[in-house]
Amino acid sequence: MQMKEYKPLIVAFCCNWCSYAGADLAGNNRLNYPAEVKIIRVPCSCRVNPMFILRAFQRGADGVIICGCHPGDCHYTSGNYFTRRRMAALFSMLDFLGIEKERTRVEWVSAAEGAKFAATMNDFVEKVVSLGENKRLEDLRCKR
Amino acid sequence: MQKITKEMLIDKATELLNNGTVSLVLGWKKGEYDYDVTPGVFESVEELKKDFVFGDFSAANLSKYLVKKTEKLEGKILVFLKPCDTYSFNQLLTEHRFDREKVYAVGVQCDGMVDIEKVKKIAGDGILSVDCNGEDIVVKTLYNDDMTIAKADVLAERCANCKSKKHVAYDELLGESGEVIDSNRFDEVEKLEKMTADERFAFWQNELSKCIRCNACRDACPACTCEKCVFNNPNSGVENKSPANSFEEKLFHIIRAYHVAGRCTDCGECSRVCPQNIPLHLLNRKFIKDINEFYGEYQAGAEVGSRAPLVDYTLNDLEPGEVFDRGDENA
Amino acid sequence: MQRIGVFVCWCGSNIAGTVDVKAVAEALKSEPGVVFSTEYQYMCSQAGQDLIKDAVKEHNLTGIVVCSCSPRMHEATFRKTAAAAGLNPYMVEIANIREQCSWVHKEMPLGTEKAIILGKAAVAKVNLNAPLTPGQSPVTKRALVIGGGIAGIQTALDIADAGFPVDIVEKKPTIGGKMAQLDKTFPTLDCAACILTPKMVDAAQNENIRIFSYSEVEAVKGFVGNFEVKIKKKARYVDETKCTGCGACIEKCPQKKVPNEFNLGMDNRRAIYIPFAQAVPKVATIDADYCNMLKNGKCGVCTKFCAAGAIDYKQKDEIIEEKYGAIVVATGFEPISMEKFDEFAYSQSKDVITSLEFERLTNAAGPTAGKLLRPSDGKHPHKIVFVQCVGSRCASCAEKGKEYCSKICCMYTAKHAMLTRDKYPDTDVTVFYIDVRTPGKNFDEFQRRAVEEYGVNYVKGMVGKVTPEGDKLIVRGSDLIANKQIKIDADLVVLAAAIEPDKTARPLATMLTASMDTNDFFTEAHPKLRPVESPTAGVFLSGTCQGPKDIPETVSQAGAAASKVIGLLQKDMLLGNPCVASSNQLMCNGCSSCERVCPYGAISYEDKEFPGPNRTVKVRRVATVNPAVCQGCGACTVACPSGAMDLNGFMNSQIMAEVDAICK
Amino acid sequence: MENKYLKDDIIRSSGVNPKKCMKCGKCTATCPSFDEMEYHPHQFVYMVESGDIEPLLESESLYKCLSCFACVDRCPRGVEPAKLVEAVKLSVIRQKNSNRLKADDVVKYLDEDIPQQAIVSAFRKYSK
Amino acid sequence: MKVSYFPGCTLKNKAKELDKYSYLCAEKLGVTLEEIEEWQCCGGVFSTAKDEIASKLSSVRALKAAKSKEQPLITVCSGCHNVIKQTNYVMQNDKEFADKVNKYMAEEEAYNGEAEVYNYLELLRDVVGFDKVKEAVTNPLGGKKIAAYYGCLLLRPNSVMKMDDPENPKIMEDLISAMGAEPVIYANRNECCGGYIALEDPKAAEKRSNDIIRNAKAMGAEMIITACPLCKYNLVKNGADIPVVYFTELLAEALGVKEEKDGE
Repeated sequence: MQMKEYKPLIVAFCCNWCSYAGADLAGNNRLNYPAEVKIIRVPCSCRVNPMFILRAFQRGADGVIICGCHPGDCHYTSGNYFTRRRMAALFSMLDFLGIEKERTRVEWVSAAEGAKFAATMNDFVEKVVSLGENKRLEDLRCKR
Repeated sequence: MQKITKEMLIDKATELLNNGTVSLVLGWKKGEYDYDVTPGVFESVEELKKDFVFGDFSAANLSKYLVKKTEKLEGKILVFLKPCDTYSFNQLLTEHRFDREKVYAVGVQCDGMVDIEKVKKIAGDGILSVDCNGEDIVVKTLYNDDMTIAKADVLAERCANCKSKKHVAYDELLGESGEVIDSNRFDEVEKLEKMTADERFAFWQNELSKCIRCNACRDACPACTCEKCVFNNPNSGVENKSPANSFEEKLFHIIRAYHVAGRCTDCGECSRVCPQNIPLHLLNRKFIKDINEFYGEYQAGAEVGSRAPLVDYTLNDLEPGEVFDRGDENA
Repeated sequence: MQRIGVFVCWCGSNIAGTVDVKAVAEALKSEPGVVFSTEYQYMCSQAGQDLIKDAVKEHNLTGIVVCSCSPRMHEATFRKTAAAAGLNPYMVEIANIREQCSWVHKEMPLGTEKAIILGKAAVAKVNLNAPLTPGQSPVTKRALVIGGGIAGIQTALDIADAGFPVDIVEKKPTIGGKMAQLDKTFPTLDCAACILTPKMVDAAQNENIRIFSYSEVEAVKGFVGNFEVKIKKKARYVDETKCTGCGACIEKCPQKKVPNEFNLGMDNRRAIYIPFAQAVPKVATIDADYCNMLKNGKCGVCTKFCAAGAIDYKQKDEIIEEKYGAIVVATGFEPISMEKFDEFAYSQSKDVITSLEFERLTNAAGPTAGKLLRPSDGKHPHKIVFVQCVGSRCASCAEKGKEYCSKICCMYTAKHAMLTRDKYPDTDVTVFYIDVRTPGKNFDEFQRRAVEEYGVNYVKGMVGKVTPEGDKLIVRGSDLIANKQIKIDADLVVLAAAIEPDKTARPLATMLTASMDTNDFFTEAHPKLRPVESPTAGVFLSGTCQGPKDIPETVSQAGAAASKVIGLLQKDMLLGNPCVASSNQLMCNGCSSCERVCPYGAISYEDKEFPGPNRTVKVRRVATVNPAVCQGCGACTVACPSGAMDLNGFMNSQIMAEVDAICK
Repeated sequence: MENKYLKDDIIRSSGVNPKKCMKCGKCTATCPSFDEMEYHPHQFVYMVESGDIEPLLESESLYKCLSCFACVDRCPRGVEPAKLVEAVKLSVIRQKNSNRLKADDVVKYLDEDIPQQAIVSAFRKYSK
Repeated sequence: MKVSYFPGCTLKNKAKELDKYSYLCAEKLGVTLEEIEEWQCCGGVFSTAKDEIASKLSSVRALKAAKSKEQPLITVCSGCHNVIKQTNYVMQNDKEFADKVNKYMAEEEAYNGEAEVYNYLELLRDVVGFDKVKEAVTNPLGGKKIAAYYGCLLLRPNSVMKMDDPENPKIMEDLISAMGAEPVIYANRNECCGGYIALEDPKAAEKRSNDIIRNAKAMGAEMIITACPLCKYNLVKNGADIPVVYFTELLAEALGVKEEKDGE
């Protein structure tokens, strides 16, 4: 394999009502963040199944971030409260399995927070780059 | 405390069959050896007399079998439940998985089950018979003299760390029902939490690499009663088509633990049935411990109709990013 | 297999400046299912849309991917384009290569690479898209308003004026609510009865309005546009159609010792009664708890004196079943009990009263005919102390008080203080306040007038203890500005009790599957943008059931709720959002996990027969989603362990395909 | 003791969060020892929160609190001012030679009816 | 039934009648008070400071003694009751504090607030029952107008004491009714008498006490009853011109156990 500059692959799940709009606002304001971030639109952060996250890691993602409305502002009133519990439990479990904790994150980004969206992505990518390639989840069952 | 014998159970089952209360009996069936006891369904007194057993190896949690057995049942089925089994029983009722009216539940006092692997470690292979007389068990083997081992030394892990001797559901009791126990069941989880991430990874890589994906854990788990498992569901996107390098092959255990999180009663069947002796219960206990710490003490199955923590919320729950900060404190 | 067309937009140089659009179109050509791929300067222009329509026809496309600006911008546009070309509009997916690509990345190679990946994800998703049709349901053109206070009356009048029939259900014998008990209203000081009672009469006379007084909602079934409601009309033992409201029965009723709830127990009424002179309907009601005839069959005086023959001791509760398209909750408030605040000696002295009791004491139709007299000895009080925030802003003990600000107390206390000084200039009036909160039109001016023109003494501080002694009330309070503890020998103490939602609100919310906060106020669908709608479709909120508010605010919310109802009722059919959850019943376990996370109560369960082996049949409990109620958040899909619950438009397999495409 | 540490120490020892105070003054309104106090309960809360603790340390007010808990029970925000007073007072009498009441002094206060309870309570409140 | 009993220093000294009549009345009502062995003074007043440990140990020892006998711990003196009940509460609810205390008392078994603490009044209301008290009354008090004086220690902090509504209590009023007298309701019955400050600043205590006496008399009281020696001292010393007596003494009178035993 040819050595090249390490470019992480980041999957960002954004809820349609707040965070996806926040990402659009970052675009409107031309706020740069790394092209490695690829956004998948979901109606609500509570639509994000832990299986999607694991699948992304499985297929080579180096970091997965979930963005939703701030607690209390969910378009569907309670969706992000469930997200918060589900992801707290899942992240704690991944940590328990020894997966680097910097690879997963939940961030509340409102439709007005374009700057926060860009800053979050810059920060997240930076953290993931410092970890390097994601091998652990792939290797979890392959003892060498 | 009296000792509960298999005869007492057979007598009870006979009585209930004969007086027409039940038409089927769900119990434990003898195998080739004393220690390979399996769940069994008995339709007659003759069958009971022939194959029914109860003892230190009647470990199987029978509650799960009620889901299928009551589906087309006319009348009632008798089921014997140890204290930890009653939690699964309640959890299944919470999830409307069977009709309570179709079940006659007899709670059975439990003095802890023996782990045959532990016995083998002490007594060696070629075990012919294992007899219990209270505090000790007597092992006869092909190669050695009879051996007497303290039962406490060969108790299954889940019984050594028993969380409750209390029957939380039954129509009738055989023997005594005890109390919820302040056990040390989270010690092992805590030990892992205190390791570095690298050490934890090494631990789990070592354990999970042994998995042969036989699905025994799933098949025995009383929380895994899905009509169709997500891993068999072609629309789920995670169906197991070719085992090599497929998604589910690697992440099966995480997803499985996640799916039962908040619903798992910590009955320990997953680890008991694992042919590779992977400590799968630690994954479940990690979720239980986290839930207790994040959202307040919760014991699945302690009562019927309680709301599982992951389908609930409060306005001030902890943020997902905070779960790690806690971890650092432990480190 | 789909036949997918890919359309890459330049958006002038907005996209094409950073993304090599030709390369994107070229790269996506070889994706599975793609049979056509092109690019164009402005895809959203008429020419661009025509290009899409032509391509659909020419290449028999079954799906469309537009690589362009955000779907929040033009998804609707391209869906219409697809529909015009004969495609199902939900066969369109947008790859956002402007806001989330060309505008945030600077280098062409990076932008192009990412645009291709986003395009691939969209293609992967469209491959799994299925045509979706929004569900339709008819609308019953009748509204139900629960609660007949000013909020309910105003809502009903506005709906009725728009030509729709409305029913008001009121648990008391008359509509009018709390406002009917008030004397004057701030900040204009017009008399409450003068502005309320004409509205009550309007409601009674409006042919679109039916009033079920002395009635309660028993059960609610159904969903937006199609509610089925059971209303219990309690027996009032008087035939409403015959009673003329003449009052002869009341005059003759021998049972005179019934505490009069309209005057908060400060005087008595008879066992047969009309709550107040302007009651609507003006019909007598027999209080079964006190009527000698109903209790032991000995009396019957009212029958003798009723010329209309309206008395009917055998009357029974009656259940009315009716269908509604929309329901408005207007259940209002009650002041909290003062029992737990006995440092103010409310239960130890008759001369410690609540502000609502003060209203009755100053009301011309009240127990003292409008003269301000002490309840204990009927003397005129010369020193009055008002205490604000009793039980409001009280966070220490949930069973005592309320953590929120009750909002109306500052203003009505200023009103009480001002009116007292106006009518009885020889009276000293002191108001203890923590803060004076007067954010309303002419509100602060009003409060200042109380101080500056009427000489009300406002003290920044709180009362700590009221000690009844002799015929005085020794009030010990703090004056924080002077840093003093002060003692006042008062004749009357008036407590501004916190308000709380009516006790009937919580069971009603359960029936409606409408959500409530911990204080039992109904939650709005969005705190800023949808303040008069409940998250449950078809249920609307009017007045204090949603939070403390004064009369002007209540009336404006009532009107807003009415306009939402009118908007709903004027539709013949409701078009749903087709991106709703649905359960694959073959896989559903009936475990109820999904139901517990659904904020809309859209999921219910049914016992359904399924074929078993050997031609047997088994019955299982399975979930069904009501597409008219589901809003498509997807919380249920994740709660479902077996994956039986899925979300149209955002299916598990679709999102998984997007993940795969991105991570390839 | 450094002022900042003193504040932290008082907050820790009392378990009171003075930030919860909404400045209604009900504590002061209800305090039976108001007349004897130079600084009143609401001032204790405010002064501790703003770090202005020195004047409190030197004030007689510390010894005038009756521990009757009226302010604790009647505070609408659950601030518990009496616990703050107690903590500030302890921080004074725990200093060396700072006991307010010495055994020798007691005799002069005694009359023949005074119950033991008064003496032990006073010792507990005034001395280490 | 048998209960553990903590008399406290004052009851063995200046308030002997409070102690004596407690025994006599309990006996008449079928309850045996068993004085716990080697009790030490409760300290008189509870320090709310979390880092004040030593002063609470004597209360913990008393609580442990009751726990080991599996009996509820009964107090009569309001001061002892307040200190012991509050100590028990922190032992139950403040784990950090309880751990420190248990470490401090290392040689003994850990205590985590298992014992139950009742005031004598609660014993009468919740264990014996005021209806039983009423039945046992042989000398009804003939409608005498009696004002109950609670002071602060019995009722506050309410979150811990949980005896009655702290702003409008009725436990003593109910007892007064049970004894055949007429309770006088007056607002200052839960205000502080001045407490221990009487020692150093008698003037301050005088003002407090006067407020109470004046209020009680204004509402028609002919007598005041109390549970606290310090309250009684302050009220009497500051010019109460109506009798101030311990409630147990009055109860003994009503139950007819006062004269007989006094005669011995």
